[in-house]
Amino acid sequence: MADGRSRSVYMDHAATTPTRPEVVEAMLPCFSERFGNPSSIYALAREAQVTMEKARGRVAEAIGARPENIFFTSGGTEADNWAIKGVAAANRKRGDHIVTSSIEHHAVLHPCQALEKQGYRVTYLPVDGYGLIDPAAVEEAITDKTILVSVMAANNEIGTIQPVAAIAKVAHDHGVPFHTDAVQAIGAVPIDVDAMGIDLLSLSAHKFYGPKGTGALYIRRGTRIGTFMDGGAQERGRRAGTENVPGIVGLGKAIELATADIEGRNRRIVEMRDRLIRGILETIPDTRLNGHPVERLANNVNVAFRYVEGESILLMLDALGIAASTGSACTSASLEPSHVLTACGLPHEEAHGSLRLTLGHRNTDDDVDYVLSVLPRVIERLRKMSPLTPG
Amino acid sequence: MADGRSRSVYMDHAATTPTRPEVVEAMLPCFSERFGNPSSIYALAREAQVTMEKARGRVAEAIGARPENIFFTSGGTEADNWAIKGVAAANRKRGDHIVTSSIEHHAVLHPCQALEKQGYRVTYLPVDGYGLIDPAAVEEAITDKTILVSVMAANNEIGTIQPVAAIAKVAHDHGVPFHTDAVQAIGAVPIDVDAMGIDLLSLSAHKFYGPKGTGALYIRRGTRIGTFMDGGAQERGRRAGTENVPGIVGLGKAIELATADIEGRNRRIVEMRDRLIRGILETIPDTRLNGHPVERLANNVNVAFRYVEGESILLMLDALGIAASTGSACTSASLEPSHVLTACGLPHEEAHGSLRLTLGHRNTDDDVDYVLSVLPRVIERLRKMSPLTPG
Amino acid sequence: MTRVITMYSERVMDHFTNPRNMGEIPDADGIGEVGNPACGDIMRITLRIEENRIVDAKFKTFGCAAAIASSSMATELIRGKTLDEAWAVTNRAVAEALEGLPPQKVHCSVLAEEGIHKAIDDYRTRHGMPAKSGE
Amino acid sequence: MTRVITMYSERVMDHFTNPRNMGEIPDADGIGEVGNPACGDIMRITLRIEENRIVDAKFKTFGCAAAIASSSMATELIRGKTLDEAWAVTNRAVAEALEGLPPQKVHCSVLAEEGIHKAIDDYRTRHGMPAKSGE
Ligand SMILES: Cc1ncc(COP(=O)(O)O)c(C=O)c1O
Ligand SMILES: Cc1ncc(COP(=O)(O)O)c(C=O)c1O
Repeated sequence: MADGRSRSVYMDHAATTPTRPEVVEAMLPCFSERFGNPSSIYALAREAQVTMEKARGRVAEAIGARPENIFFTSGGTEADNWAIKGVAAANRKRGDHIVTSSIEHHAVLHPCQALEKQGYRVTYLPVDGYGLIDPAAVEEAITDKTILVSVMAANNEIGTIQPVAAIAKVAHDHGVPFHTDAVQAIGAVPIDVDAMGIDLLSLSAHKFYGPKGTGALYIRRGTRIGTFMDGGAQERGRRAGTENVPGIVGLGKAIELATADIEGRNRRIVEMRDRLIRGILETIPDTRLNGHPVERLANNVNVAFRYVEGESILLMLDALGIAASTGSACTSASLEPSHVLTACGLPHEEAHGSLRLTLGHRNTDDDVDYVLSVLPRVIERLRKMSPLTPG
Repeated sequence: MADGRSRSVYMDHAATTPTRPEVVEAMLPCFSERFGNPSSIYALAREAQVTMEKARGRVAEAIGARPENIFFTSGGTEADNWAIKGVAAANRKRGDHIVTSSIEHHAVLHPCQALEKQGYRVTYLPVDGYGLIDPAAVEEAITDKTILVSVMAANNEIGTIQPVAAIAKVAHDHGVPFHTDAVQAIGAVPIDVDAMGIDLLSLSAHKFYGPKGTGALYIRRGTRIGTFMDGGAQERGRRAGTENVPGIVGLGKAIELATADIEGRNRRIVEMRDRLIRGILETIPDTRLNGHPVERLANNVNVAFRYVEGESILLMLDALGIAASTGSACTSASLEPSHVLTACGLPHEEAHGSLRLTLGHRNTDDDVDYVLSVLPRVIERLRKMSPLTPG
Repeated sequence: MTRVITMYSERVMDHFTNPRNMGEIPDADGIGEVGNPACGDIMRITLRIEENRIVDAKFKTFGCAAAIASSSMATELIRGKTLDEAWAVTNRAVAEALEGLPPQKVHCSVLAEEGIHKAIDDYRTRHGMPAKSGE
Repeated sequence: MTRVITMYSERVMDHFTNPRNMGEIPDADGIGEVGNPACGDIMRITLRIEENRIVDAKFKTFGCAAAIASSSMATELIRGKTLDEAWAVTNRAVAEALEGLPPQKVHCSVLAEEGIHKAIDDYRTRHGMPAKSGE
């Protein structure tokens, strides 16, 4: 197979995105010039604080929140851990039950499992074949011991967008706070924490062209939640640790750019997505689309190819200069088939044979053409090798 | 008082340091070019992974550890939280008692207090007038329920360097693991985890000219410790969350530079420190040095001025272009006098009237002269205002 | 917490760097000392009173910028006022005149109010009047 | 985990991108299929055997790069060998010939060893000999 290294097509934007040059530029002065520790009281520190608060305002604006309810974290994982473990710890006397879904990111599932070991009970709601959670199932799962409902806004593997507002309403009808992991949704789906009834929301800068290692947790005023990181009085005493000022400034800039005119910015991406899906399904037999056909992230393509295994597809595509994924980046080395795809009802071997392509703003129509031109050959080649291929 | 804003002297390096240009340069390509998610398996991600592992090697080398025992975190606070809470959770069945000191950073003290609320018991060892912890007191405090001894390598406020190796030995003699918060020690004191008997060590890049928001926890092989951040399988499954690759690369570069020839690099700083201390004590009456005269960080000056209050000193110095601190940056807004100074036996009003100047590599002899020329006037002016000043 | 303290108003900074009425009136007619070194704030207000009116007021303060600015502003506010008018100067009035104080520094303006009250009461008791604080 | 998987040896990548002996021998003398689609690995080894010697070996594999490379290398290693010699080719030998496998991929080389054993046993039972695996 020809070495395509001269060509380079990045289609794994759900794993991470390149930091935009404007964002890097905004961060740069915070390293060596405006480098003060925001907790100090002299002018240099005040400067750092002011830039940081500006970023907080931008994050707040992007999700319809107030700045004082935004708390910066080291990323989506920390925000999820804080939300889940913090609510659990602060409400232990009130109850011991959490409702979440079976297709959450590990950053939600694993904290839930950690809580189970401490005696909490967790309901992992099933999804339908498209990966959708039924608000009625949330209703059924809630008991008088339920202290949190956590359902992601959009899934990182299959791109399915959940009916967050409806689920939040169910939670609130029972007096239960609602958390959403919006790590994949920011910049893709308009978010308004008030209109949607979100009490806690996790986000992560590197998923929308911001830097890695910075995220935020939105906490609605009055939500009972403990601290996760204890120490200094940063973040109004609720999240200790010297603030990652450059990262926070980058987050602010990135979220401002990502949430301005979401629909307009994504129009081209949706076109490319649909052309990819159509092209793949039309030219490659025994293939099906994973996730929802309509309630789907603008940039997500996820297809199951029968008879072949995902890692092999990835490595062959890599040899051709195409960067893609089989599931969430974190689990791409795992032997287990994706928990999301199996929850959607895929048989194990199809879950093993799934490919995720997630588009970004740097992608071009040429990139789409290129992928569509080489992918059939890759799949054909692997199918020829496979003992499962009929005939 | 003349506005000194034209002059700018940063003497708060214990709060944070400017990121070195070489470090920023090393980080830059990781934002927009080599931006891959290290957990993915294509070439771009492999590149990110290789740079990250190189940084891990540098951190390991700097403290005499093996790379596989270094785990990246979002800073010193996370490393401390992980060490304390992680060991407590993993050893609950073995015991419920922790020994630490009364002068630890809040990033250690507050996790300990959080554990106390969960039923753990914590001994906060006293210090002598110089801020030293007595290894014999550690010995006395240890019971058969003790699961961790945590004593900082060097104090952030008064700069006192603790007899870490002796304390570690006591802990080990009783089969108890030893953690040290070395956030202020890296680059100032040579560290060798094996020679010193350290089982867990926290460090933070922004204290040694690296970026904010990145740190590490060293975990000796075999140490019983739970996870703190649950989610993806990053850091060999022990610390979830997409890695802050630029930050990690910056940490690696910074620690390499900071730990090469520690004594040689600090010689000039020690000279400036001693000139400052001498100058202040000689020209300003009713003044005393806080912390140890010899077992002291190369860059730390901490003096108590009777009759005046610290914040006022800071703001007047700030007006003259001098950035300094009264204690740890995190608590400089607090009404409470510094817990470190009161633990050393200072009366409250002297604790309130203490000034910390911490030197850095950008400081010059001129900076020292300037501080020595304006500080007496500032103190005199405030003393004139003070009802405590005699006569 | 720190969010705000680094954002003293310009007026606070002005009164901190150029405090008005700093010092001590010799043989003052009323003296009020309030606060506690353990908390990091002590204020000493001295008054010159003529015909029930404050003709001069001075302060000495051990404390933070907010404490110094509050003392400075408080003495400004009461100069020329009758004792009743001066008594009515609240901590809020001091804080407002300073264009606001960070929440955790509001106690400095309270201290200033207390200092004035104590100094006036000192004058009153010296002149055989009952202390108003006890009312 | 991921640390290592992205660091396949050059030899693994070579056998993955240019697999040797890929395919299926028609009317093979011995056939071994091992693995399980749920685990993401299935290998099918087919052998042509003449006078107790493997004169041809082919594989078909559904699986990751390590599985494909292991099959490719295993068939290379047993071609031309007697049945006894081929039986003695261990998973370690396969992994070593590939210049090592990441820890979590070692099971792929185990699968290759099993596939060979199963194909030889298939030949043996067809020819009235007892299966060696059962020994
Ligand atoms: C849905 C979802 N939640 C959480 C995370 C974790 O975020 P981070 O990588 O910033 O820790 C990710 C991405 O890895 C994600 O896709
Ligand atoms: C001794 C000590 N420990 C821990 C910390 C916390 O580190 P970080 O600011 O990186 O969270 C600091 C600095 O703030 C410190 O000086």
